[in-house]
Amino acid sequence: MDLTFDEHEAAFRDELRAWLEVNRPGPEPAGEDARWAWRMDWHRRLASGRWAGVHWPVEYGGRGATYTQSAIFFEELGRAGAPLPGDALGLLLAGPTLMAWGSEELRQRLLPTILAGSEPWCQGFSEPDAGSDLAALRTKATRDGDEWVIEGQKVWTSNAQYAKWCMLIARTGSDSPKKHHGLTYFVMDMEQPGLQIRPLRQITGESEFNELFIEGARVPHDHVVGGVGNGWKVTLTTLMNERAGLGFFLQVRLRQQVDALAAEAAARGLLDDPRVADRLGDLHMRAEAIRLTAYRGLTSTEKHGQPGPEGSVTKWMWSEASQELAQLAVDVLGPDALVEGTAWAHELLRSRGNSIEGGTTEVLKNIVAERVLGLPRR
Amino acid sequence: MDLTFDEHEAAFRDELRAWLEVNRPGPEPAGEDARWAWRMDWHRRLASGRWAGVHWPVEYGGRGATYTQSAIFFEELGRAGAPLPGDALGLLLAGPTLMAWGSEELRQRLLPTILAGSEPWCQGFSEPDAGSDLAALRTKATRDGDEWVIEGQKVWTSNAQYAKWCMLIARTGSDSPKKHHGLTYFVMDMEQPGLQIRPLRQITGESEFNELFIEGARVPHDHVVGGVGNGWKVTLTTLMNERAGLGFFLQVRLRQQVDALAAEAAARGLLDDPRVADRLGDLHMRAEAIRLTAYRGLTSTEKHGQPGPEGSVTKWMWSEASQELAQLAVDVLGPDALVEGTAWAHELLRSRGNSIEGGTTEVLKNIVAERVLGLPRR
Amino acid sequence: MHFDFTDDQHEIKRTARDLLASRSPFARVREAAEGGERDEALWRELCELGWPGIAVSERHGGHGLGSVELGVLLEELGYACAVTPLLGTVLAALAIEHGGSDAQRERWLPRLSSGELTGALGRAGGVVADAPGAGVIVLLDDAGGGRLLAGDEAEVEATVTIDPTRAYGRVAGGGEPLGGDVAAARDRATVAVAAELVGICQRALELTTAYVKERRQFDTPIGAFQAISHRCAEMLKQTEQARSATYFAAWAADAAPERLAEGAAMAMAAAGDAGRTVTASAIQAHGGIGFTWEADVHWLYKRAQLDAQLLGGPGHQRAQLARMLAARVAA
Amino acid sequence: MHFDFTDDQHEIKRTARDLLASRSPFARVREAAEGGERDEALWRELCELGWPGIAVSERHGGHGLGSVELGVLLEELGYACAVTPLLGTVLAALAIEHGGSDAQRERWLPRLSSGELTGALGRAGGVVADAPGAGVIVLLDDAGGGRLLAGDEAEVEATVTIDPTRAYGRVAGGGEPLGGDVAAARDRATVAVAAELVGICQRALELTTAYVKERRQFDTPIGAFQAISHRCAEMLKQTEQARSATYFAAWAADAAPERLAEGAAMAMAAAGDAGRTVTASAIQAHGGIGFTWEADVHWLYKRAQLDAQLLGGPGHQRAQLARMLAARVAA
Repeated sequence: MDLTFDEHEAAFRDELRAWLEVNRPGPEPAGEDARWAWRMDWHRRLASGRWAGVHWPVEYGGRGATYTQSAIFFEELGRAGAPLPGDALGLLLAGPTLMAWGSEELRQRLLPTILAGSEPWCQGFSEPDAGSDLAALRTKATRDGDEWVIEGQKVWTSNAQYAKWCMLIARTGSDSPKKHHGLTYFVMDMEQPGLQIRPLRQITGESEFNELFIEGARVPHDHVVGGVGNGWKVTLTTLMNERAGLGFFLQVRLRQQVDALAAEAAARGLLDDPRVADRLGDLHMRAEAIRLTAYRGLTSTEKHGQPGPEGSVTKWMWSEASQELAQLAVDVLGPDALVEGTAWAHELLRSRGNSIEGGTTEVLKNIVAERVLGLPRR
Repeated sequence: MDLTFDEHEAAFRDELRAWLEVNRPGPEPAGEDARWAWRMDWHRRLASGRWAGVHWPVEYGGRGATYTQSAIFFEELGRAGAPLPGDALGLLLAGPTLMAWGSEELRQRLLPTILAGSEPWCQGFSEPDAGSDLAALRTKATRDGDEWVIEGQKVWTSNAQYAKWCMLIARTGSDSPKKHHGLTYFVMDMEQPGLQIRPLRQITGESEFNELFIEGARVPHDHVVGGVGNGWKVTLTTLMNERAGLGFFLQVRLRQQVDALAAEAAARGLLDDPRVADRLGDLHMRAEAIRLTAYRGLTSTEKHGQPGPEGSVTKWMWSEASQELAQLAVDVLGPDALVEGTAWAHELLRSRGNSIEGGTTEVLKNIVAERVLGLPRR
Repeated sequence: MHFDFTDDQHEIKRTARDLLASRSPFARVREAAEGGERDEALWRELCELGWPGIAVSERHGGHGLGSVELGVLLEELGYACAVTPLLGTVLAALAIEHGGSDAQRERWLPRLSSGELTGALGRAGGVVADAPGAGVIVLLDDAGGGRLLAGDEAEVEATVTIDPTRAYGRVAGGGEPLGGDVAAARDRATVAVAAELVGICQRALELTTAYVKERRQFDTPIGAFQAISHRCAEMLKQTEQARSATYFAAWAADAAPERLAEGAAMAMAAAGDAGRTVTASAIQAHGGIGFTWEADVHWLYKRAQLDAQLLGGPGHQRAQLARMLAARVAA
Repeated sequence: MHFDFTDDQHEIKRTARDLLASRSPFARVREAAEGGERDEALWRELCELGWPGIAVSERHGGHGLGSVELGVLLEELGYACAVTPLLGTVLAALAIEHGGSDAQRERWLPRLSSGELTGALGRAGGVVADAPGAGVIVLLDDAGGGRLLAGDEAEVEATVTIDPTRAYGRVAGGGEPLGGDVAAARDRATVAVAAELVGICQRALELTTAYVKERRQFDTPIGAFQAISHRCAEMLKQTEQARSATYFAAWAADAAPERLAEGAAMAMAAAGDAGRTVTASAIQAHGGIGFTWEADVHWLYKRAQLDAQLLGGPGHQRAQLARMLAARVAA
């Protein structure tokens, strides 16, 4: 057991920190389009320093970073208060999926643009009637010569309005909605007629997500990834990559928020209230435990190719802690923390989504019960 | 809305209080047999004052008390620190069931003895493989001339070693264990060969309950209650009576325990600790809310014949509060509250059963979901 | 002992429910909230029906009913999440009726009961519900004092909170002391807010129950999964606990004032927490949909967050309760 | 970064698990606990294997391994709920090794490592684990001091607690001050107790998981109901949280002493709560059976309740953590 970074990890971290010292994303602008431009600028800045796709193999322009280095990358980004690269979906999901399943041609064509941040991605998995249940997907792809014609609807499609490409999963075979087979994974060009994007407004008032209506969109056959009918397996690759590094970024944010609330409470003399101290002490411990648990998962992944039991609980732990922290802020700061435009008011609302997106807590508990504990399914 | 007792209720309460002033059960003795004798003495003392079976109709020797008066009876008993009458099972369960379903002969023969506390009862419903699922009962009754022969096993049978009679439910028809029909309700004499009683030791070290092994026990046909094959309906009558008044007794105990802990905390200067105050303030509110909710249920029962949504949550609320209170006592008093023989140490262990006996919290939640909220069953 | 509404009270409840269902469905709430304006037509109608004066004495132009009847209306207000200045107006009227001087009552109550003026009440230095535009504002301070400001002598800075279904503001200005029993004013106001929270809980529970019966996943209505159905049961339990405590407190305000202080603290301790957790639970049970602006549960969540903080949060109330408990066991 | 045991540590864990599984199954725990005696045969065997001295330096007759290895053994001790004086003995040795003077080390450590003497450690005035019969007892006081009492100068009053799998006692007598870093002694002892709690949680989780796969209700294994399966998932989450914090603290004790104080507080804050709730949850998931003496989960619940209180409960630890957090944000 060694919870210090080894020399390669420390060197990686120090180089990144030094780079982040002189390369700052600048303040986050207001307005959605401006924020997107700012994040894509940041993506390109990272790329210019070879800090986009650090976990990508060297042959594809990455640094071949280990899992731990990749975690360090996200931790440091968070620590520096920098945002994720604009096309994180491309770097974290589309890229690795293409490397695993894409044709040589697709990889040659697309991977460099992902790294460069020139052709951003969105993800077309969820559908209105298939929240956690991919087997219930209904979007349909029909072969038409060298092309596929797509009809259907996707939802929770973040960045759809900015994306050049979409990781799309659609039904190409068996009509039975119970079947996992019969699904195919496509790379769909977003710049075409037959697509309508409608922003989905959240309870925060922002629109991070969209609905995507697909009416006769076309995808060339050579944009199928992993073979027709093999979409379920390909999708699993994407989903397995989903939480890999991101957790470290979110965990650092939580850590910073705990510190921020402690500072605000201290400034108001409220840390002397044992009730406040009790709840903050608890959240302090939980924030640290999430980081430690995430690192245990990393070690396990490095040793066994997959995380142990601990790997499935960090996101759940994080979403709970983030929600309790926001409520504690309201209890500590009173209605001041409910004023629109303040960080805590935003967090109070935004954190309600934390236990829903990326797998609801209910689904995560099912996964723990069935896959980790081996309990029977009904 | 009138949350004061009306003149009949107040008069009832005052008469009872006056009686309890001069009639005390005396201190609870150590040892199981002595405690049973003490509680049966108390039963007979109550009977001598016409305070056993207050909710029974006057024709059967009761006072024909209203629901509210009956609640007052249990509240006052709890408030006086008196135990329940020894044969509470007879008074609360067997008696009302016989009144509703028993033959004239059985009623004539048995009801007076219940009231007098001369022939106590036990309840033979649960079986090892049929915890919350009465449909899975396996104990079998086979007709043999004018008698039934019983084979099977019951569990959680409190007072079996002292009881003269057992409310027994057994399978007389269809072999399918999924069927609610095919069950019959018997009054079984416990003084016969073919019965073996084994005490079931609890985590407290006490044995409030028993296992009952039945091998060829005999029940005359005229001890069938409600007709052969009608046991399911008869049992529901018994179960509906189960929590009626008892809740008020338990609720008063909780109230007294909250006060006791507050006094102990105050004596140690710990009520000034805002964390302790916060948790005690919470439990104070919850203890009151349980009482209020129970009274809302009573009013509803008096008006509509059954309690509203609130009726199904008081036992659940009580078991949670009782467990949290015991844990708070340990947190407040430290290891002192973990010393064997102290009231809090006993409560810490005993209260774990509160969310299991009389319907596990899981089953109560199912009932709320399905019967109150009308949610679908899987 | 009769722990239920009288027939008259049930009738008031039914009428209020029906009226708000037809006048203020969520579509209307949304429209008003998004427009940043209150629902003037609805407010006029409520005034004509005499809602603002329901608990004001008849000699001051009200109906002379009690806190129970007022609670019934506020519960329905919360249930509908209606966008009116009713809450602030009745809170101010309650405070003046029970905590004001004779002169203050005569000056303000008739116009508050008729709705000619709207009112507001809140903590000094805090965010005050319905302060913008109020004709009279009552500010309570933590030391147990209270003062009354005419609208034109109050400086109100409108404050946009996460709850756009109500106008909030911070209030500065001197005013005059409340001439009567300020503690009674505060306690009654607390019970009134708790009543709104009970209605919010009830609506969140009903919306959720209806949704999970319809919404299917894995070929099953999600309400059949215990992860969801037990969540709903928990929501019901918390709602009923808050309801019991709040109804008791409203009854105490009318019939047993010596128990009002404890009742008010219990009501807000229960309803403040229930309001926040039941509505958060509603969002979770709705899944992704619950996180969208289009679903209506967020209005309830947002208002519950504000309500729970307006007059001292659940933590404050529990501390009060512990103090009362300590006094009791010391006696 | 390598957040897992080394191969050697895994091997120690496996060996300890196997040994205790064969020597101290629950039937043996029950026998010893019901007889009110410790398992002498097992204790002799553990002494021969050198368990008491695993973290004692070699110059004092120990194995010279660290807190991580000690934690591994204690985790298995908790997992088995074995009835030996190992905990008290290693806590005393830890305290003397890290908080004692040279003279104290030389006098006591060799006989503690060999098991010739047993030890005990606890809070002054409190209930001290393994105090009856101990040859040396360390008492820590709330002011940050500590003292050491030879068994024959300590007056030990045996105390029967709800946990019959261990001997407890109250200790009076003077003794001499611990000559070294008492805070380090307390922190290491805290981490050691947390390690036992992690093992208790793990066993409770495994017993429960196995039970709910077998036990059927309504024709289905009850582990298929989300009410049960999600409870088990929650148990796992709490166990893993406690494990992460505890392993970190043990590592810090060996390799990063400047982080030990925070680590120890985190470990007990997490493990103290987890130990109590996970074992309570195990009882609940077992239903009626879980409430009986025959089921084994109660041993775990009872020991967890004591462990969580021995050296300052979770609430105390959270208060410490808040103090550290305040210092950090002030810096």
